[in-house]
Amino acid sequence: MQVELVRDRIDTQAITDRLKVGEDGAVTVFDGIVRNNTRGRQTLYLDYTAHESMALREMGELADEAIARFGVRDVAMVHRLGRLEIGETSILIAVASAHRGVTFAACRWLIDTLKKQVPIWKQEFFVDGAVWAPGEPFPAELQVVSSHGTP
Amino acid sequence: MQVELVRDRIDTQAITDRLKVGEDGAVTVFDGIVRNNTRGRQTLYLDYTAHESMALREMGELADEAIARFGVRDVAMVHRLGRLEIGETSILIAVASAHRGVTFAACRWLIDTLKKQVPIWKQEFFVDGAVWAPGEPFPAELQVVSSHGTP
Amino acid sequence: MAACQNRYAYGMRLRVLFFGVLRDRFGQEEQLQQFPGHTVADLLRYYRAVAPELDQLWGTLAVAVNQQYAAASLQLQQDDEVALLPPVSGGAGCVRKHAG
Amino acid sequence: MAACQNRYAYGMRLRVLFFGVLRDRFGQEEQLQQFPGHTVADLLRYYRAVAPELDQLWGTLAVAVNQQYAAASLQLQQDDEVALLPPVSGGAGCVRKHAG
Repeated sequence: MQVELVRDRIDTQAITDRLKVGEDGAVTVFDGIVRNNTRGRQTLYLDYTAHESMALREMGELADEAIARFGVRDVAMVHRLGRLEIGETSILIAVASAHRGVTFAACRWLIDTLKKQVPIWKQEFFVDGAVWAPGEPFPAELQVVSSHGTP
Repeated sequence: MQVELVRDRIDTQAITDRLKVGEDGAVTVFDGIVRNNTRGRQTLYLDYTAHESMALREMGELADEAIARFGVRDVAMVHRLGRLEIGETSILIAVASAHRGVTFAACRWLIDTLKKQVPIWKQEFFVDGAVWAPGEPFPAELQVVSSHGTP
Repeated sequence: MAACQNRYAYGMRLRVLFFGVLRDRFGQEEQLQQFPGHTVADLLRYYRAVAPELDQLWGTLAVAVNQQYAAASLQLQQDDEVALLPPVSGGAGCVRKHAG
Repeated sequence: MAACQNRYAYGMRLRVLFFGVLRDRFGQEEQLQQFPGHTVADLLRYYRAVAPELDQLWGTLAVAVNQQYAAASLQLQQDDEVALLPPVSGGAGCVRKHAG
């Protein structure tokens, strides 16, 4: 199981090559890449920051849960931090197993869950300034403040 | 759109790099690899053959249909033929689009459909001989002979 | 008169390709010089009579004529390329465990 | 007697980390030397009173204590690391179009 936060270019080929073993028949890979536009505005670049120790722990727990829940053999999850240019990979998730169905399901679940609860934030830089991406709402059980506004 | 049959190693990184453009936010990749066992027997290697001209036409039509049906931006589909060793990639399918949901759905549909109707066959070599893999039954509309046995 | 009703009264020339397990029995291809039938179904019946021992396989085939899947009723033409296709097994290493 | 009921009667020392949009207002972190409250909810109320202008953001946060998501009722301890977390936006470039 490879779970990492990195600051350099993510090498998809090396990660998937390292993941595969003889009994695998399928690897499904999700490659999240920096788009040239955000909500209709032209993006110059992005900057990702994380609560690093916590993000690593959360990612490791998600990988464990994916293996247990979907019965896949192994998972690699690598997120890049710092400044990323258009077209670069921000997140790579690779899931290997003997059969393909579970690799698709686990990979999809991992990216969907990561985007809701792994503490990583994205700042978007435009020609006329920067904004923090709005983010996905936390699952209700993680959000501290009740909807009427008092903790 | 890249649709190919090749006899050399499939370079996943090169194919996905070539596929991506600025407006893409997600690439889902399915990497089908040669397992070290088949129905419980230890596999030495595989040999893939195709009705090549027809397989290329079928793959091109599936790629077109995936783009139309799922609204993804682009698709790459490369199948390798000839002798493949354990751990090597036999099929690579990569789907790029702005958003991830459709890339998962289209990629899954492409591999499932390819395995049922693209004319490629696999011969499995074991220590004590070779067999043609049983294959997936054709969809009823492609099968020529009715179930009671007379064409 | 017979020649007017059917240009190929003495049979038509077909190129027949074999794939997968059929290659073990028939080789890669053969040229039929004077095939006496008319349709895809006729051609399948012909080969079935040649190799009845392949048994259940005959009930699982698809046929492509000039690289397109064809129905049993399709009329064959002089110089058609006809491919006999067993269930396909391309893609990944993970075939479901069903009877061969 | 008060000291027996609460070891930190004069407040406890906390390390508070800020992320995402909260960094624009509070910086990366601060050390609270004598935080007078007891729970995660108390700490959130404290910062909310400092920066009421952040408004709706306060209703969307999660809090981690020592790298674990924490409930509002969790009792804080001396030297805890508390992180205030706005909705996360890691992963791919494809955020659904909802209001910021």
